[in-house]
Amino acid sequence: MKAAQIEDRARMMSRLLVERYYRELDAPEFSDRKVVYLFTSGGIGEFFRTFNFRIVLPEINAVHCARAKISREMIRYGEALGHINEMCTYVKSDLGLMVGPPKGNAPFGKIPPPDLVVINHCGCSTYIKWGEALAREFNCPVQIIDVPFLSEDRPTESEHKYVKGQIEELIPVCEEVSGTRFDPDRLQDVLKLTEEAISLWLKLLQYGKKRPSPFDSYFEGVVYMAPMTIWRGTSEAVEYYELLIEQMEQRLAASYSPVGEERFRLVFEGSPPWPTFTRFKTMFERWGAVAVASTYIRVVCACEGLTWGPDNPMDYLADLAAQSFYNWNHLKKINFIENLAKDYEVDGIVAHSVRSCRPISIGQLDLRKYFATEAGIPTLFLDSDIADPRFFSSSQIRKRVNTFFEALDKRRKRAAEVKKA
Amino acid sequence: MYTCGIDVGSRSTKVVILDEDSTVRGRGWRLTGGKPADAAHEAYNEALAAVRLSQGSIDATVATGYGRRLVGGDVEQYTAVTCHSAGIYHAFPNTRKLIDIGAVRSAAVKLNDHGQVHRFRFNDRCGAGLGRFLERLAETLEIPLEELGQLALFSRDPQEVPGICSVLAETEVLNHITRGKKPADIIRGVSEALAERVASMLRQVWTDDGEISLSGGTAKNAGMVHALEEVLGKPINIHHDSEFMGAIGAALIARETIDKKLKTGTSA
Amino acid sequence: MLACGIDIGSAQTKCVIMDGNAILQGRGIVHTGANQQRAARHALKAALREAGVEEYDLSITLSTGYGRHSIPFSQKSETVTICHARGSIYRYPETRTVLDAGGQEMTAIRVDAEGNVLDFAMNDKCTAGTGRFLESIADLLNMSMKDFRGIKYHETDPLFVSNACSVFAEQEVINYLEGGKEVEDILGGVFEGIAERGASLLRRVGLEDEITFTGGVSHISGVSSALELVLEHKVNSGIDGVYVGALGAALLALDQSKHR
Amino acid sequence: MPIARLIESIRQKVDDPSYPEIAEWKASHPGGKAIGCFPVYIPAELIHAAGMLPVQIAGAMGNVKLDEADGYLQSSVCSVGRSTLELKIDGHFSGLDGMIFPSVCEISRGLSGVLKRYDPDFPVIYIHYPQNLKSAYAKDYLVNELNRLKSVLENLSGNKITDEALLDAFKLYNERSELLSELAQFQLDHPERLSASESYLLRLAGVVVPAERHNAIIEEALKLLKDSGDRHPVRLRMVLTGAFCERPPVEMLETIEAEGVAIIHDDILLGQRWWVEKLPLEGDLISILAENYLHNTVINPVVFQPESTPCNHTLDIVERTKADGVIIASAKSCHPAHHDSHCIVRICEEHGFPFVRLEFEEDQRVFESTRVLFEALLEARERLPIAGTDKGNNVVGST
Repeated sequence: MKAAQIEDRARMMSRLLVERYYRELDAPEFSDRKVVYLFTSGGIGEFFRTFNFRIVLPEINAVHCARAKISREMIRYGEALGHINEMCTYVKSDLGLMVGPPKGNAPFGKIPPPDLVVINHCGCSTYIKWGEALAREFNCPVQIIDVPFLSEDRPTESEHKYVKGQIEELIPVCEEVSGTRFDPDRLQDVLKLTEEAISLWLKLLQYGKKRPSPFDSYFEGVVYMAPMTIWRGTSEAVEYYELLIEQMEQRLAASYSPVGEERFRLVFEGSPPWPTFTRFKTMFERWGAVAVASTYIRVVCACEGLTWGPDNPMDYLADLAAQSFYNWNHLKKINFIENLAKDYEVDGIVAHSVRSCRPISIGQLDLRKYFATEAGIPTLFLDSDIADPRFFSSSQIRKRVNTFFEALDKRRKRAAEVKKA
Repeated sequence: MYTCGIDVGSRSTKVVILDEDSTVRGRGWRLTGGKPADAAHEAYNEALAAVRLSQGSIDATVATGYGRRLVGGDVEQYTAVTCHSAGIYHAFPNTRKLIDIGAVRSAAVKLNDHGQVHRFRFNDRCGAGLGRFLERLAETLEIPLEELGQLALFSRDPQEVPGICSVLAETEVLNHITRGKKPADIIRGVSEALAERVASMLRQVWTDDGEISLSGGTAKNAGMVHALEEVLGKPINIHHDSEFMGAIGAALIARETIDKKLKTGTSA
Repeated sequence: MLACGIDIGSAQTKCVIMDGNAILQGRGIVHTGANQQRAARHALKAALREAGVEEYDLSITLSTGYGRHSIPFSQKSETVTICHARGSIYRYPETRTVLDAGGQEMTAIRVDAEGNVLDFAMNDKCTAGTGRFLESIADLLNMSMKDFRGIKYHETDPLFVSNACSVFAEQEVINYLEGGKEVEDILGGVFEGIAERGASLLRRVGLEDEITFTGGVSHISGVSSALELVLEHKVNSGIDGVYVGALGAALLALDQSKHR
Repeated sequence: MPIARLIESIRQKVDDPSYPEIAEWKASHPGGKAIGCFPVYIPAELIHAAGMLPVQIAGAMGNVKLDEADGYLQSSVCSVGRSTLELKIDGHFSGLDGMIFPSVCEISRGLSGVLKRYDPDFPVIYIHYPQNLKSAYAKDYLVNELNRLKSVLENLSGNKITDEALLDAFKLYNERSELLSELAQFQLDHPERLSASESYLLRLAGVVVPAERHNAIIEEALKLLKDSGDRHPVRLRMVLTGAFCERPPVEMLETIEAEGVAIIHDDILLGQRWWVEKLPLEGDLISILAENYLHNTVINPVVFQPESTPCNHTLDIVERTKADGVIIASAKSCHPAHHDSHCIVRICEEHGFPFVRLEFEEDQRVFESTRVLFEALLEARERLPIAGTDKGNNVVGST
């Protein structure tokens, strides 16, 4: 197939997967299936898929509200419920959509209320309050998978046992709520698909090392990661990532770069400002700046450092539940980003801090200080918010982005002169 | 029977003197300018002169506003929330929801059927200084404060301004000026952002029945009123004397304390 | 050979003209107001008058700041931080760390010997509007920014003024006024608050000798002496701090014309 | 009034951000080490049994400007997070030989990471308490965590934590819990003789001194209170909730009390009153600590206890103390407290309780808006026809 056809098919498939997900949430033929609410960081969707649950991720509702430009209105409803200014804007958007006047009716789909809320507490304590609020509003049972914050680089034996034990304790609860018996073989097949999707996903991320990188691991990465949240453990996800790899090979052959001419290679740390995503993206595109590697796409699915596999399903699930990026400690994050900067030969790092999200922004200033002053990698610090456009001050951010790249450009020209002279 | 209300705001000090059927007889106005006690004294004398009365003939005085404790003399003190509510209720008896945008503090108030405060909410820390921000906006755009409001009504392409805090909004306004945006569009954007912030305060003390009224100096800003009506989806009562509403309310409460004393037999 | 640099700030627009070997010929400064092009033209006229030359004598003009692209008579433009870095070594060649406090933004910059930007950090969203904040405090106290220059920071007993948010700091000043506090002590507290914000920004980029304080706010000696106290470190500052951006723009214009 | 003099002496000591008592304790305990404990709950019994001084980190109470910490933590971080880092950087915490951070929220966790990089050879311990109290696997996990903490403390102090030492510590802290609940009962029964700000200062006295001294202080206070006279006007009796972690400025409570509003029950410094019942003294003490954490913890915003929602818990307190209303006071940017507050607001509305919602911050100097809030609340109540408890008459305010 010609390159253009593959580009269209990949874009069309990612849109279709999202539309089909929301259609099936409300489809009459699935109305007998029960609904479980989960969270993305350390979310083990596959486990609940084997009980034929319909899976809803409140964070994804908030993201799609922002992309559909209705997050301000949803936040207004959330604040009217009493959630005040200071709090996470994902929570306000989602509760505004579900409990506020829209009652789950969003332009991108009708979100069904939960029959069970499972709080996979992995790196974000707001999940607990969010899950409790949803369970209270919709009067349904709430369970928790408590994942200890990784004291070392990998879960210790005692941490692993605790997480694995809690997943096992969920089996009778899921059987009762879903009315489906637990089928270990089906779980193993689903996990094989997950493992395959993860290996393809890791392969996709490696393309960032190429010069020019055919793939923007932040502005495109956050779109490509969608199936890892809602379709993980299905053949659709595997197919999708196979297609994406084919797409990357085509782009490589045509030495295509998502920004036209690649001038600056960057590592992006932190989540994007969803409501002003395009405005934010063009600020970097103008400078031919590409995110050859990023960290946020590692939140929805732990893919590095997994020690177990599908042949020990419960251990593998415990690993997936514990090793999301939100749960990494500060030093592990810094080492990981430093390795990314080296392996992907970058010119700088961009740390985008968001007001609402504590697991992302706490420690980012120290991270910037380390890279800019000690590791000698130019690092730009920006701050706005994930879902509330009122916190995105485009003039402040545009001024900092321009200053960062003008300084980088000058330094590169000077280095070229020194080499010439 | 004359009663007097003194409203010492951080920006300006207003004094009114009411007669027994509560119509405004005399009025005084001064810029507070960092000396609240002097401003109150001068404005009080100005009101007295306007009514050609000596101090002795005022039966009761109530002071309100941030500088109320500095007024001195045997003057009772009440908060701005209570006074603005009493004033607005007197002017528009069907009011159940009151918005008061002051220079530093803004308040949203829900009144019960007797015009008394049932629920109120101040701006949170980030939403302070809305009144002062509009003044600075007028300075930046080199447009007199009174005309700011009308201009917003002619906007065809309002420019988005982050309404979370006035400092942030200011940097964005300067950015719009740089990109050659028309003042009308910028003011409209600012009005919508501030209206959105005030509306979210009001929604937390909301009641569906009754009318909405706007009190305080900003009520004269037609652009703000229009933006608020749009965001709230309901008409808003504006009193021609809204800047003096706090002082009028204070004088009405002074009257209330006299009536209460008469009823309970203890002479003033 | 005459190079001209124009810096359109949120509060003031500055213009500087210098000759081929960077000797200052003329300067102009005007209030920016709502029309930035008009302000740029008036500032240029004032500088031309002081230099005793006409506009056509200028070989190259570089503009920076607000509306830098839309200045009809300038051929080139750069961002403000790049210009401040370049201009900071003009009067103090040993500068390695710069704090630029203008009307809207406060920026800490680390520079090399040629005045190139090595690293920079801008103020947190909440602590924006430094110069603007001082103007509104002056407004509250019925004073002008020029009166602030008379305040000797070391003679004041500074009151506690929050350095987190300028809107909130304003409320504290109003309450001090209501409490009848001395204006000097209030201003001492305000200057200290700004100095602390500057100090925390400078620490983000790392303090390297010599530190130079530039931008309109650096004219207020109270703020620069407060900064020296908070940093426990000598700080270069002076009455021409406000011109550093325009100086940098002119120097960059010279650098670029030398390369051709 | 002797009780007033005692409280005044405590106020002077508490306001000093360099925690002078650490040096005093070290002078009388040569070679002794002091361990900083970030809020809310740290098993001080273990630290005491290792012969060390548990220091409850309580911020700099506004006496220190947070300009160093602003280089590391954004302004949307709560004050206790930023001031703890500030006190470490500018040397006020030089007396501390290590710090323990519990799994309260991402601020505590992030701060432990930043500190580890800032000063690699300063011992920083992060302990993750289980949130799944119902799981059969929680106890083994927590016993393992507590043993990990125990061995770290033993290496740090150079002393073995013997069972006898741990038992003594249990007894000492049981006694303290008893005294603190007696103090809380007095605050509830006689608000006119013991205001919340005074009771709060008496609890603050124990922030830096060993438990024995703290017990003695409270005992003396209780004795002095017996025959103390009325000192505080009481126009309204309210319950305060939401200030469980970062401690509010004392002046904020005093501003509220000056308006005649008595706070008869509060959750300030909740870490000192973590156990509902006293700890049993028989059996393996580490598993007693773990067992009690799972079943004997006070209801609070940072432990997942779904069977008791924050609203019902607040409703029980209001009914038990027969309070007139609720003050929801939470630290600025404290997400756990803010999440609970909207549910408490709803229960107050349903039951017609007046409630006041406000935020506090460590470097807050001006309490004018707090004062106006309560003035307006009381003015409105007095002008309402009959200030009863039916739905129509509750007056509510909030910043």
